[in-house]
Amino acid sequence: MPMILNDEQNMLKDSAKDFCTNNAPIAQLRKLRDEDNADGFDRDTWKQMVELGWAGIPWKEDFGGLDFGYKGLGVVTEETGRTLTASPLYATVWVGGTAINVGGTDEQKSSLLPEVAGGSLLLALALEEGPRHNPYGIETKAEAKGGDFVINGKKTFVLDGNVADKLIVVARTSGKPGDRNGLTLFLVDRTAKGVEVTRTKMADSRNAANISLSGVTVSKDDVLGDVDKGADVLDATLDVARIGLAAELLGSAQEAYERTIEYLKERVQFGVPIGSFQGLKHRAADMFCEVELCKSVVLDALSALDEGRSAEDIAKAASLAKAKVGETFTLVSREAVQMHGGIGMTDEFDIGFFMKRAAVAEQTFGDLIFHRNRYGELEGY
Amino acid sequence: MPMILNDEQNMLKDSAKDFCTNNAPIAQLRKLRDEDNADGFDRDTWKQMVELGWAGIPWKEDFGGLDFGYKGLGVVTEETGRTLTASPLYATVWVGGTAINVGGTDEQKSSLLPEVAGGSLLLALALEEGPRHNPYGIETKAEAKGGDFVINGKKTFVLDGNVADKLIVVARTSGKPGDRNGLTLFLVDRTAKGVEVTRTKMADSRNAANISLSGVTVSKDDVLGDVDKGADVLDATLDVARIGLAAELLGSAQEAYERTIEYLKERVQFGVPIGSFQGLKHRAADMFCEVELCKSVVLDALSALDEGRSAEDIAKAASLAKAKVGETFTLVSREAVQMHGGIGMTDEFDIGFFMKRAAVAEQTFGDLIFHRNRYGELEGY
Amino acid sequence: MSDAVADFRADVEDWISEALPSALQGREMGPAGNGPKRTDSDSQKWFDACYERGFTVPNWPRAYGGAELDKARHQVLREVFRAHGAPQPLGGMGVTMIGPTLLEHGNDEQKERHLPKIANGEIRWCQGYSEPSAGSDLASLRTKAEDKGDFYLVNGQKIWTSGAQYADWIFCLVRTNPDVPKHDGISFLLFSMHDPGVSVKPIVLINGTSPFCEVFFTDVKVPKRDLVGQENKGWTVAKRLLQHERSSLSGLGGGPRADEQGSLVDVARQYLGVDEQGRVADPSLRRELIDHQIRSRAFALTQRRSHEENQAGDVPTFATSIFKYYSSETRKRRYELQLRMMGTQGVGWEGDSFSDDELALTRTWLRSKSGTIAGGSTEVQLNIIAKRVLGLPD
Amino acid sequence: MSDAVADFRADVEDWISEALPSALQGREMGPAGNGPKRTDSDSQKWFDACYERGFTVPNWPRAYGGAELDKARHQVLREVFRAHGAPQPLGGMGVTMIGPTLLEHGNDEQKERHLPKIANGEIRWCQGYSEPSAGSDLASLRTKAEDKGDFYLVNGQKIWTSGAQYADWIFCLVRTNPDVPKHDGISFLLFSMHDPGVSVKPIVLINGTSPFCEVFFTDVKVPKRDLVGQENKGWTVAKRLLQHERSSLSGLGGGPRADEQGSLVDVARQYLGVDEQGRVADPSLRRELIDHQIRSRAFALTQRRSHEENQAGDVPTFATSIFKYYSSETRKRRYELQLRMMGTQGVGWEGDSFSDDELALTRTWLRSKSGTIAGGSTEVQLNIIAKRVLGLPD
Repeated sequence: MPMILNDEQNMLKDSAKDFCTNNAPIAQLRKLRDEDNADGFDRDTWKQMVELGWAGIPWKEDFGGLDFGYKGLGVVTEETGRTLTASPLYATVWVGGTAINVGGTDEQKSSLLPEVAGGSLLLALALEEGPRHNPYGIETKAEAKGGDFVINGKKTFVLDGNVADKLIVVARTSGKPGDRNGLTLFLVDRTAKGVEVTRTKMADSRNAANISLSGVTVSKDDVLGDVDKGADVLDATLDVARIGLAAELLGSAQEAYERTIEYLKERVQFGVPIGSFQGLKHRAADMFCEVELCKSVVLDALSALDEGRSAEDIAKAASLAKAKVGETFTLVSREAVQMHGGIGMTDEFDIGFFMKRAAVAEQTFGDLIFHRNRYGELEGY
Repeated sequence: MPMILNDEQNMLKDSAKDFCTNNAPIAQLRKLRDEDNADGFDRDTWKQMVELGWAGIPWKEDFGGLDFGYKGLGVVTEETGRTLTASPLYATVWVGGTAINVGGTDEQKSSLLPEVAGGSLLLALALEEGPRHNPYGIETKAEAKGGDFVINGKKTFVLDGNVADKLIVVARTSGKPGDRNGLTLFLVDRTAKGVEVTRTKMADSRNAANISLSGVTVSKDDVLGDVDKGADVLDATLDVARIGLAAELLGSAQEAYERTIEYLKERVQFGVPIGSFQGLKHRAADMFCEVELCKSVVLDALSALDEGRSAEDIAKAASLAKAKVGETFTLVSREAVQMHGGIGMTDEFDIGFFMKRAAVAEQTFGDLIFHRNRYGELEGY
Repeated sequence: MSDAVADFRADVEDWISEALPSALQGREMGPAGNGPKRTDSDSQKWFDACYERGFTVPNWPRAYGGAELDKARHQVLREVFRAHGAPQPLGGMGVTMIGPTLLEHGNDEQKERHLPKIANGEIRWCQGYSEPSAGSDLASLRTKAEDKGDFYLVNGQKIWTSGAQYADWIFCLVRTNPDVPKHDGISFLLFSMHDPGVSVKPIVLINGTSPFCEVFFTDVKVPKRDLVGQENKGWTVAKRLLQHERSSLSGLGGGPRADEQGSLVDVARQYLGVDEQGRVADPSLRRELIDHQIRSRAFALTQRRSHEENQAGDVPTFATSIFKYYSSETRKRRYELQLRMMGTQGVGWEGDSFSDDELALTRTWLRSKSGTIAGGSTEVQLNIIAKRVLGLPD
Repeated sequence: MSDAVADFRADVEDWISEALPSALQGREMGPAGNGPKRTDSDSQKWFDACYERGFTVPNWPRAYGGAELDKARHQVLREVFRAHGAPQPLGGMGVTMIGPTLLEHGNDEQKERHLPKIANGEIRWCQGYSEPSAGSDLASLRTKAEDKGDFYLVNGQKIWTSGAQYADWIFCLVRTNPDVPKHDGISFLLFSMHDPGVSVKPIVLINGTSPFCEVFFTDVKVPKRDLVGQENKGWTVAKRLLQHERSSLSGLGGGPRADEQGSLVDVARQYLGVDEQGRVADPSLRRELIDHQIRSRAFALTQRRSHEENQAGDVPTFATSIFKYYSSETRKRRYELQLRMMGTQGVGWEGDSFSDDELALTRTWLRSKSGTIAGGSTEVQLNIIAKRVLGLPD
C-alpha cells in the first residue's frame, strides 16, 4: 500500500510537525531575514534536527543512517515546508547526501555519509550556470593535469553554496554544452583555493550563492562517480531532489491553503464571513482538489524511490510531482494573497512568504515547462 | 472614429437584426437540418437578402455593388451570426466575391461581381486538403497543357461546395507543398467534367463538401490573379474571410451570452434565481469583459479593411480577431450549455446549436493555435 | 492476505478459467447490462455462470442472490475479474443504486420481493428524482402522492429519467406533505413503470441520442407496502442513494478507462504527426496533451490512494467528494482537446467522409457535456466540498 | 474640428514648443507629482509654465486656477501633450479625486479655499476610506465623528491610506450616525493631517516598500465648514469620488503603458533567446507571451472604443466598468509571465548578482498583486458588473 503511511511514518510526521511548529516557525525565517543572518539558517535548530536523526533518515545503518527511506524523509520535509523552515536538510541531505549515496565509492560513503548524518558536513550541488534549469548545459571545464583536475567556470543559484563545507561541482571533462556525456562530478572544499562564493539574496530569503571557480585543483579521489559519466549520478540525484522539493512544497501549499480557509471563515465583510461567498467557495473547493492530487503524486514518487522502481519510472514520478505540486503551490499561494486582501499584501503578515517561496521553488531544478516537457518525452510523446 | 458605427451602419444593423429575427431565426436552420434540405439554406431567404442589397455591400457601384464597405457587411453578418442563419452570404460574398474583387481582372470583376450582387452566382473557395487549415500546403496540381490547365487533386471542407455555381480552386502550378510560391487560383464550374462533389454533414448543420478534381480542364481565362502568384490573392482573401467570420461569430457569441444571462435571471433553484449565485455571477461578469473585447477587435479589423491599412496590419487585425472571437465564442457557448443545465443538453432547446457552431467555426480558416502563432510571427516574435 | 482469502482467490481463479468465454475477454457485455436475456450466447453463458455463484451482486446476502463476500474477498474478486478482462455480468440502477439502498433502508418484505429480481437481472430499474423545476435543487420537487388509505395517488412529472423507456420499475421521490420545509415532506416510493397512468417520452439530446426520458404520472396508484423508509422521511433515503450514484458515476476504483487514456495519445500522433524525436508535432497541442495526461495520472493516483485508505481504515475518505467533480471536468476537457486535435475531421456529423471513430467522437464530445451537469452539477459538487469538507459557512 | 478648436491647437502647439524643456520629453516629472516644488529645475519650469496657463487642471474654472477647457479642447491638449512626450505637470489625489468631487459637491467657500491650492500644487491630499474591518465592505466603517456644536470630534483608524506620510490634508469618511443602516450614517469630512490627534504609521508591504499607512485619529477636532455635502449623506459623495478613482486606476484613455508593453517582448528575447526565424525560442512561454499581447491589444482597442463612444455620445459607456478588473488582472499576469521568463534572475531580492531591472521586477511583481485587491478588489468589480451591467439579482 504505497499510498498511505505506516505507523512509524505517521509518528515521524507528527513529531516533525511538533518540532517545526515549536522550534522553527515562520517567525524564525523572518528573524533570519530581518537580522540579515550570515548563515541564512539557525545552527541550533539544525543541531536539534540532527539529534532527531533527520540528517540520516535515508542512509543505511552502515553509513550512520536510520535506513528509514525517502518516504520517512519526505514526511519530515513536508512539515518543514509548512513552516518554511530554512535548514541544510534540503541541500545537504536530499541533494548532496543523495549524490554521495548514489555515486560515491564505499570509501566515500563511509567517510562522508556519517558526517552528513551527524550534521557536521554541509553540502551543496553546484550545477546551474544560467537563469533556467539546464542540467547538461554545462560549460564549466575540468581538465586533467597529472593525477589532478583543474576546474574553471561559474555556477549560479547554488543552494546553500554560502554555507556548505563541500561543493559537488558538475563540470565538463569532455563533449560540449548540451551533451549528456562528458560530465563529471567533483567534491570541492568551499574554502579551496580559487573558489569564490557570493551569496545571492533571493525573494524567499533562503540561501543561494553564485560560485566562481578559477583554477581550482582537485585530486582524482575527489571525483564522485565515473569520469565523463557524471550524468548518471546527476540524473538520479536530481530526481530525488525534485521529489524532495515536491514533498516540501506540498507542505507549504497545504499550509498556505489551510491558513486561507481559516481566514475565509474569520474575516467578516458585508456582515458575513467572506467564506460564505460562492465565488470564493468554488475557487477554494477547486484548490482543495488540486491539493489532494498533490498529496497523491508526492506519495507515489516517494514510494517509487523506496520501492526501487526503474530509473525511468522514478523520473516520470519526479517530473509529475514537481510539475503538479509546483503549479498548485503557485496557484494556492497567489490565491492566498488575493483572498487575504490587503492584509495579505503586508510584510507583517506571514502569507506573503509562501508566495515568494513558490516563485523561487518553481525555478529550482526545473519549472513547470521543463517538467511538463520531460514527462511527455519520458512517456514517449 | 473607426471604433463606432455611423448612422447608416447603425440603420443597416438594425434592419438586419429585424430581418434575421423574423425571416431567418434558428428555427430555420433547425428545419433545414431536420428536413435534410439538399441546399442547406433557404433560397427564398437568400433572395430577400439579395434584395436588401447584402450581396453587393462591399463592391464598387461599377460592379453592381453598394460600395458600403466591409464594416457595413460586417454589421449585417454579425446579425446573421445571432440567428445562426445559413446562407451563401459567407462563402459567396465574404470569401468568393472578395477573391474576385481582389484578384480578378476588370473583365472578371465586371462579369462576375454583378452576378454575385444579384444573387445568381454562388461561389466556394476550394482550399483545404487536410483536417487542419494549411493555406500553402497544397498538393492539388494544375498542369499547363496548351493554353489550358488540367487540375487533379482532392479538396475538403469546402464551404458551400455543394451549392456553389463556381469553385475557386487553389492549385499548385509549381513548387512543392508548403511553398508560398507556385500557387494559382482557378475559377471552375462545379458541374465541369471531372469535378465530383460530396456534401459533408458537419455538426453545425452548415454546408461543406469534399471535392475531387480528376483531369478537370480550364482555360487560362479562368485563372484568378497571376499564375504562381495565387498566394497574393489568397492571403488577402483569407484575411477578409477571417474578419468576416469573426464578425459573424461575434454575433453568435453575444446571442449565446445574452440568452444565458436571461436564463440566469429566470431559472429558479433553491428558491432564488440561479443568477443570484456569486459563482455564476463572477463567471458571467468575466465573460462580459471578453465579449466586450471581441466587439473591439472586430470593429478594428473591419475598419482596417475599409481604411485600406497595409496588408501586414490587416493580417494582424485578422488574426487577432479570429483568435480572440473564436476563443471567446468557444468559452461562451460551453458556459451557456453548462449554465443552462439539463435543458441545455436537449436538442429541443436552441442553445446547443451555438456550441456546435463554435466547434466547426473554430476550424474554419485557422484555429486559435494557427492565429496565435501567426500573430506572434507578424509582430516579430 | 489470510489463508482463507488466498484459498478464495485460488478457487475463483479456477472457476473463471472455466466460466469466462474467451470471446468476452476484454469486452463489455452485449446490451449494456440491463435485462435478463443477452442477445449473444457468450454473454448469456457468462451471466448464468456468475449468477450461479452469486457474483452478479457479490457482496449481497445469499438469500437475495448474492455471494455474501466480505470486503477482502470482494476486492479479490474484482482483481481476478480485472486480470482476466472479465466484463461485469450485470449493471444498471438495480445493482448500483436501489439494491444497496433497499439493503440499508428496505423492510424484509421489500428486500425479499425486489432484491432477487435485481440479482437475476429480471427487473430493470430507473430513477425518478429530477423534475423540470427541481434540478440541482432536487428537494424542491413537486410530484405529489396523496394518501388514499391503502395506496398513494401519484401525479406529476419527472425528467432526465435515464433508461425509463426500458425500465420495469422506478424508485421515485414524491411529495407527501407540501406544508412543511421542503426536505421534510418527501417520501421514497417504488412502483411499476407498467402501471396505468405512467407514460414515457424520450428526450433527444444535442448529440442525437435519447438516453433520458420525461416520465408523466397521472393518477398512478402505488400500494403502501412499496413506501421505503417512513413517510416524509424519504430525503434521508434519497441522499444515501445519491452517494451510491456518485461513487458509481465517478468510476470509483476503476480510474479513467484504459481505452480512453491510451487513445488520446494515439489520436494526437495520428492527426498531428510526430517530429524527429517522436514528440507530437504541434507544440501547443502537445503541451495540452501532456497537461491532460498529468492531470489524469494525478487523479488516478488519488483514486488509488483513496482506495488504499479505504482498505486500511474504513474511515470515510476525504477524497471521494472530489471524484465526481474532477472526473467529469477532466473527461469534458479530454474531449475538447481531442476535438481540437482532429480539426475538421472532429466535427463531422454523419456520412462517409468521416470514419466511424470520428463520428463517434463528435457525439461523445457533446455527450461529455452532461457529465458536469447530471448527477449533481459541478457547481453543486463544489458547494458540497466547500460546505462538508472545508466547513465554509452558508 | 471647428476653426476655434483648430486655433486652440495651433496656439497650444506654439506654446508647448517654447515651454517644454527638451530634457523632460518622454519622461515623468521628478518626485511623483505631489507637492509644489520640484527637485529639478526643468520640472519646476514646466510646472510653472503649465500652471500659468491653467494647464495643471485644464478643465477647471479659471477662478480656481484652471483653464476652463471644454471637452474638445481638453482632448486637443491631451493629444498635443502626448505628441510632444510632455509629462503631466501635476498628479495626486488632489487633481484626480477630491478636486473633481469638490467641484460637484463642495460649497463655494470650500471650493475657493481648497481648489486653488490643489491647482498650484501647494496642498497634497490623501484618502481616508478603508478601515481594518471595512475593506471591500467600505460602508461598514467605524471611525466616528461626534457633533460637538461648532466641530466634529473624530476618533478611529484608517488603513491603506496612500501617501499619508506625505499628505497635508485628508478627505475622510466618518460615521455620524451609528443607529441607521450603514450607508445612511456616513459623512464626508476634510481636515488637516497636521491637526492635533492625527498620527501616521507606514505599512511595510511584501515588496519592502511603504506606499500606504495606517492613520489614527484621537479626538481630532474638525470644524463643520469642512463637511462636504450634508451630514449623513457622505456615501453619495464617496461613491462619486470612487468613480473618479477607478477611472484613474484603470489608466482610462491611456492604455497599457508603452514601456510595459514593449519590454515584455524584449525580456522574452533576452532571457529565452530566439530561433532561426526570430521567434522566441521557448514555445510554451512564447505562446503565453502572444496570449498576453493579444489580450493587451484587445484591451487597448476596447479603451479606444470606449473613448470614442464617450466623445461621440456623452452616454456613460458599457465598457468603463470592466477597466479596473481587466487592467489589474492583465497587469498581474504580465508580471507573473515576466517572472517565469527570467528564471532565477527574476526572483532576486538584492545584491550585485542581479541587475537593477531584475531587482525592480521582483518588487514590481509583488506590488502588482495589490492591483486586484486595492481600489475595489477583482471580486467586488465582478459583483458590480454582474449587478449594474448585467442586472443579475442579488
